[in-house]
Amino acid sequence: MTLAIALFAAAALLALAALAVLIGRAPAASRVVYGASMIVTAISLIAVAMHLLGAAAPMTLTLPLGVPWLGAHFRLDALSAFFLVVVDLGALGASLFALGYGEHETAPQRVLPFYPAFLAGMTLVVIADDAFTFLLSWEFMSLTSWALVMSHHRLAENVRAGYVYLIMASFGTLALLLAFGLLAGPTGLYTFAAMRAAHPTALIGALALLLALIGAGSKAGIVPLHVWLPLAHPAAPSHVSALMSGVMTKVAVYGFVRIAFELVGAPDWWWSIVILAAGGATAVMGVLYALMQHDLKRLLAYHTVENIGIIFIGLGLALAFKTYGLPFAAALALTASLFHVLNHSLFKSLLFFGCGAVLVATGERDMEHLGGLIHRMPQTAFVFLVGCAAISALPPLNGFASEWLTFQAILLSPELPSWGLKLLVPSVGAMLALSAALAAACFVKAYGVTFLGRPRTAAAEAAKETDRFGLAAMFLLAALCLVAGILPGLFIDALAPVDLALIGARMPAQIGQPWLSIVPIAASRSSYDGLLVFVFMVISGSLAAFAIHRLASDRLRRAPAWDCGYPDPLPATQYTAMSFAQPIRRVFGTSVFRARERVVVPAPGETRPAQLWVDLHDVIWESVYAPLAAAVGIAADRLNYLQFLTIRQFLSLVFGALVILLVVLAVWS
Amino acid sequence: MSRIDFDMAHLLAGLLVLISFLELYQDRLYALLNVYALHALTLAASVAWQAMVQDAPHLYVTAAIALVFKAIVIPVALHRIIVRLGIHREIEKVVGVGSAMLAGMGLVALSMVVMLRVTSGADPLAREDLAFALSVVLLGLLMMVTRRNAVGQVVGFMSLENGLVLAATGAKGMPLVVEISVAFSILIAFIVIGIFLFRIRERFDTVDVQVLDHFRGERR
Amino acid sequence: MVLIRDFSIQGAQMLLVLLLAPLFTGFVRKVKARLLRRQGPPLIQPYLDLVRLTRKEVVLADSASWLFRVIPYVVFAATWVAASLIPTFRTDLLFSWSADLIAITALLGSGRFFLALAGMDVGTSFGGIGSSREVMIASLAEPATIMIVFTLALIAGSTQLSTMAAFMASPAVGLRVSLGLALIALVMVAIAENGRIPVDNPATHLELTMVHEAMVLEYSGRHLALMELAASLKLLLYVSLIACLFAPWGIESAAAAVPTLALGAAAYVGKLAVGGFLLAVFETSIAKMRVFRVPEFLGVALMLGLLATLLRFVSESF
Amino acid sequence: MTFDALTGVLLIPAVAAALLAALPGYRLTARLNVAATALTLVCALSLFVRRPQPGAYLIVDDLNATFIMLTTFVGFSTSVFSLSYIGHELETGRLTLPFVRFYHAMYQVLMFAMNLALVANNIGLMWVAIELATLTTVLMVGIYRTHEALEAAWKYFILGSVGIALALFGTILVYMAARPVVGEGLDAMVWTVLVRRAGEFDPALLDLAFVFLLLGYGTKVGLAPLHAWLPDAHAEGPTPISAVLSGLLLNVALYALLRFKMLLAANAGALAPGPLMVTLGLISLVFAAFMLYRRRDIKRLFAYSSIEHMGIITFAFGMGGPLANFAGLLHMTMHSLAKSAIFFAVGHVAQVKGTQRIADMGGLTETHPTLAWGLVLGVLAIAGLPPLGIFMSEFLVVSSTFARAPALAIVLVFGLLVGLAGLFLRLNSIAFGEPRGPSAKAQASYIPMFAHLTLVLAAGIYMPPALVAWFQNVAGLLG
Repeated sequence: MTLAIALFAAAALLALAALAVLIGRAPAASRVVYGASMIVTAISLIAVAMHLLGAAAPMTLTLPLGVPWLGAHFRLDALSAFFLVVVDLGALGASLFALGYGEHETAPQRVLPFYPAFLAGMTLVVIADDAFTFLLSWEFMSLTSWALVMSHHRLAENVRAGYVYLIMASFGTLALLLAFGLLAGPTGLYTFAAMRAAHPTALIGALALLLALIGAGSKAGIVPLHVWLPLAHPAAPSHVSALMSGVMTKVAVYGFVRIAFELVGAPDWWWSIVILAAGGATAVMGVLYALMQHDLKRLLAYHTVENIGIIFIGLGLALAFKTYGLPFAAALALTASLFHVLNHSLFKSLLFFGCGAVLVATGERDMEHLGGLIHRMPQTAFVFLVGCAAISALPPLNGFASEWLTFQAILLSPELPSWGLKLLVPSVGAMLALSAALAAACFVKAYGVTFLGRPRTAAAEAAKETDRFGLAAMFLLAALCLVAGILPGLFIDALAPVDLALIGARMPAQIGQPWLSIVPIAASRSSYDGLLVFVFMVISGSLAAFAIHRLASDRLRRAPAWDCGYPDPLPATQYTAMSFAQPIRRVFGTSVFRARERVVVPAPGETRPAQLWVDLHDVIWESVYAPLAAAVGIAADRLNYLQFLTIRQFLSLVFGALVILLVVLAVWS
Repeated sequence: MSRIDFDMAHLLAGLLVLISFLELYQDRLYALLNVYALHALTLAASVAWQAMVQDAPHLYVTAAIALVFKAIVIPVALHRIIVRLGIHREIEKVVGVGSAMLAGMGLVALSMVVMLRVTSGADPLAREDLAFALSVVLLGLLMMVTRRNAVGQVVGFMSLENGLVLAATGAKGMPLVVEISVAFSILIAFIVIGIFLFRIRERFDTVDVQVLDHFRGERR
Repeated sequence: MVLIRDFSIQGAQMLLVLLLAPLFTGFVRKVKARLLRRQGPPLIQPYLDLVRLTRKEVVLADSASWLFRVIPYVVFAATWVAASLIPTFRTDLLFSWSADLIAITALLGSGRFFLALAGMDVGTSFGGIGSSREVMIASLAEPATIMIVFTLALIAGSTQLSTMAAFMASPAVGLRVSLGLALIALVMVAIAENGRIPVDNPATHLELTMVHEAMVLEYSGRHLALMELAASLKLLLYVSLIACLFAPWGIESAAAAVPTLALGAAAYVGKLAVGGFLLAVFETSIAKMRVFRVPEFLGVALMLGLLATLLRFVSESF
Repeated sequence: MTFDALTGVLLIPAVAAALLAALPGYRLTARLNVAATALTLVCALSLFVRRPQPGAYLIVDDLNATFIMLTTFVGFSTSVFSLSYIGHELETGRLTLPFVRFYHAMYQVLMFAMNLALVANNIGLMWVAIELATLTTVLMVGIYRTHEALEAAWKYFILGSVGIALALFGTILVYMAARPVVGEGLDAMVWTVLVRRAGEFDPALLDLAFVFLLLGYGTKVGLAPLHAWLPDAHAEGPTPISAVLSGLLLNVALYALLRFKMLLAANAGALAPGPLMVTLGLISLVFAAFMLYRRRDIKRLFAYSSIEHMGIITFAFGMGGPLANFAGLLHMTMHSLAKSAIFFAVGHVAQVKGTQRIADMGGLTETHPTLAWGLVLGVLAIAGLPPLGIFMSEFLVVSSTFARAPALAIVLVFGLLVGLAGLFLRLNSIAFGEPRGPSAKAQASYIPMFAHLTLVLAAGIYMPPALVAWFQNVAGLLG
């Protein structure tokens, strides 16, 4: 039933896309499309959430589509249900936000048809149950999002972004295709059911796992396959950026979980090392990249990379625990990372919506041209602050809850017998902590430069608060962030069926715990109660406020800033994003980005200003992708000479081919 | 079939290969044309002989075509063209005569080796004939790729095609031989006329193929 | 009945830290002054400052936003909650399980997050300096803290402070390399986090060197008072953290009777005195370092923490 | 003899050719052209219902019925497209009436030749038919009489003739191989007889024959390094012919190859034809993929993509096995439809922009949305992106190959990726970015293009069981 609803939702969205093609230019189109997709996703969300909470049995369905003798298999089990919830939640929020935001779209006919199709694609991926349907939906998802990235195609950078994106997406799909080819075997057993039943050899499983890591990782944004992400996500309209960053990357995670935990059988332990290392590197590199950005959307995109790293750390741990038969630890790690999946989708969507609001209000994405927005857009500023706090893993919000669980999982790793993991896991833990701290730093920068301080441009000066739909969407997500932060137990229990399905064990039930606190293993070992912490803070804060205002003064006078006696009216004297990042750039950037600062101080008496240049190098791009592109270019140039031969030379090609074949024939026997 | 038939066919086929070498050797257009005429003549003889020994009268038609069309009409026509277009008379080669000859030897050897793999289940006549025919074909191709002038290449193509006809006629009782030889004659006529047409339309000031395709698809 | 008693204990704890914090700050100042052959302010000077500040009116910069006014309360609340969860004279406080050591670290982190935002809010260059340096320091100090927490948690088999303290008090601990490393690292972190010499100097307004003071530069009146109080709470918190982890003697368990509790409280005060004295001595005997030496300083702490953790992972006996 | 569908398939084009050659004017003849192709299509359809007994010269079996179906259909839709295309050419004066008459006649001759090649049960006849098809296309390629067109035609002609010659030699060798077994005369060239007795043939001769046939017909298929004629012929001829070349003639040549592959497959002693085809296929794929990057002429671009896809198809058939063969057939069908659709779009694009230089067109989705999105859709299709049909065939090819020969699959995937990148590098500058070039309204016939694309889309999502059974049966035949 639920599965049918989900399928109907997908079908309805596709129909909506077809409709949007026809009415794309009509003025009311955006309201219709976004409203309809909101309703559809809401319905699907309710149904699927009930399915997940009710821990209902997996349901399957086969349609006579796709590969003829195979049919299109669909399956809704706990894992699919959970990710479908993530998808629908994100889609719901995005559609709600877009009800207002879509009005400002300059080329709606390029967005409206693809938006519902994109949603449908993501929905189908998570319920697909055979390799073909999965890949079809997967690539369809990429394709529609590519079209959305290209929606503002007049900007050369967007076209480039779309180009890189499409290539990386196809690369990932081909990698997955190879993985499935391995698992399906020469006879082509493409259904997941058959793959589950078949137990591939360790080597096959390992290869498939690696290919899945590459394929799903390139879509999720694992370093060094992340290059498309910071290009493509900013290029799309903001509500689509939110979906791509907050939801699509999670669908990629789904793909990886599905393959790694279900289909590849039992791979060797050291593959979890690969995943852990990749996750750790991704987390740290992502946040370091983010710190160097001053384009708000790009910064957020890089933070998606970071969070994907955190998620993959959890998955790697889970896999390690699983292969060593530590089911409860595995359940903890898996829960942590899946919970982070949900959390990240919540606050990342929220933050991208905030970006969209700022973009609409000021037409600016560059933080250096913003500032002081908290005065003009107080509500947006408030929810954006909530998002920042959540993504910076500050209690009592949800980001911290999932990271805390991940730490707890790491603390269980001494039980692992293998030395490699013993040595790796603590370092990964350090990376995790480092990335969390740097993320906080980065969002102090993002929020401080964008919303605080004084406006740096007239556009920022004239900003207006965003529309009610946008605010509704953002407040909804912010509220969810808080709820997930102070009542994590509910979500952990909701994830129990997934653990049972994938690992065969689950975390202890959290609902029964006193004061609604969460206890991963045992009360004596560790526990955390977001609710209580929240209440404490509220009480003590208001207590202090009350006491002071009552007993002491509550007088207040406005005056120019003090600033050690040198207040400067020019907004230019504020700290910019680049200058804010300077200390961290000095500490990390010099090695990671070969960051160099060149200062030109004019001689005394000269009137020209002193100048400071900062050179940053995207090392990964320069060391991996640029050479590749160059190589292809060279090969193309070399081969291109073959277009310009004379007839005689072409004939000699034929002649040569003939002679070679004859020689082959002669020496065959 | 009797010994003499076999030897005769064999001799003519071998002769054809030899003449192919002669063509490869020429460096004046007129001489090349004459040698080609000889080539066609030999072919005609060989075909006629096959017609006799296989008592397949329709092969006489092929022989006649070879004689009239290839040995007389085409060379004369090409002769005319050379005069009309005032093509410089010597043949520009890509590789020297010596190396061309060596390559030719290699090709003949290759065709022999390839054919020797054929079990003698197929009757020896066919086998030997095929070996020669293959050599002729390969030599013709070699000539096409080592000559720069269009005329030279056409001659190469024609001797290649002679090899085909040799093979076809050698294949005892093969149907459609006549049709095929006719079709090929038409093809050759097309080529010759093509060269001629280009001149008449004054598209190319010479039929030197290189000039003909100095514009190769896309300008760089 | 028991619940009420526990409540009262928890409340006592909260009040205790709140009251002790300024005194401790004053004590450290006094000792430093003495070491410098100065008379120094009286011990209760911090209280007087706080009272004076709260009575004064707030002078708010024109460009300050609502956030700027909320932040002092947030920072204070976060720090206070964190401080009140650290066992001082009695383990398993009523709410100790509501946040383990990781959560406490994160609580302090959120305090710092908002503090840094406050620095950015008015839009002055000094605030920016302070915030950017603060987050730079934090970005190294926090991982170091987490590593230390890992080490201790692996030794004690728990991240739960009460349990840890209890375990540390028990003879099962013994002398361990990793413990030593963790202690050194924790002290370094504590110095950095509280902006003491050599990392920062709470007593100056030298724009080139200041970090914490730069962030609160625009604050005045009651807001400043809260900030100061939060700062001293934080200092007290770290000292009592070190105390309860590395010198857990005298911390009584739940069942203890009131007199023993009093004894525990006394022991706690004694520890504070020792800690404050050591801090003062350390500060007077060392010079402030350049800002960009700080990362190296904290890098060492991080490395020590990681090393300690690795040792734990490699073998139980370390 | 009684008139049956088979003779219809051959007779209608022949008669139509004669008529069109005789009739003057444009309107009438163009419509007559359409009518004739439509009739042929009907006859071809009826072949599914009633199928004549194979004779000594003609045959219809599952294999070539598929091809005939495809050929007549694309032939029909292309004639519809050329209706508007040639009209525009007349207006702009690129073509004059006599040439149009010639063009229509040749079009029908080409149809005749291709159908003949497909239904021929006699390898000699098949050879003749393919030669005829080549010659007609040569004439059509040169029809614009521009320097470039003539040069392209000449190149095509020379290379094609050599190919023909090689193919003939191969055919003769097959006869030689068959003669001792089957006996002299016609039987030794009759396809059905050959395939029945192939087991007893002399393997060495068969090997040799296949080498020549592979090169000979491979030239027509456009496999690298025998491809040289293909890009220029596509680029310089009238676009309908480019569509027919890419969509049909290449298939017909491939069909011939397949026939002989079956012959070799039937003989135990002969070397497996698979490896040769696989090698040539991969070479073509990778080579063409790299050639896409430096293309400046839009039609040449897609000509090279045809080479690439022919490479994939040849590879698939070379791999053999039910999955790969099925994929190969599917890929061939989808490619014919998609590529001809693309050429329909490209033809109109080139007409409205007045050029074929990619540099002079841009932002097409802004100026001509319908046309441009059609083109984009087509490119997505041939790039193997879902939910279009080629995705399925590529899925089957790659996945089935990887389990059998990982190394080959890696090369294949590499080629696919490089090709996709090259294709979109060009598409971006055609369809997106700031509009360039004239933006006059296009009087285009969108029906054929979107009809093809719809079919491709449908096949990617749902294939009717009948068709599937059909394909599977054929795949089984191919072994």
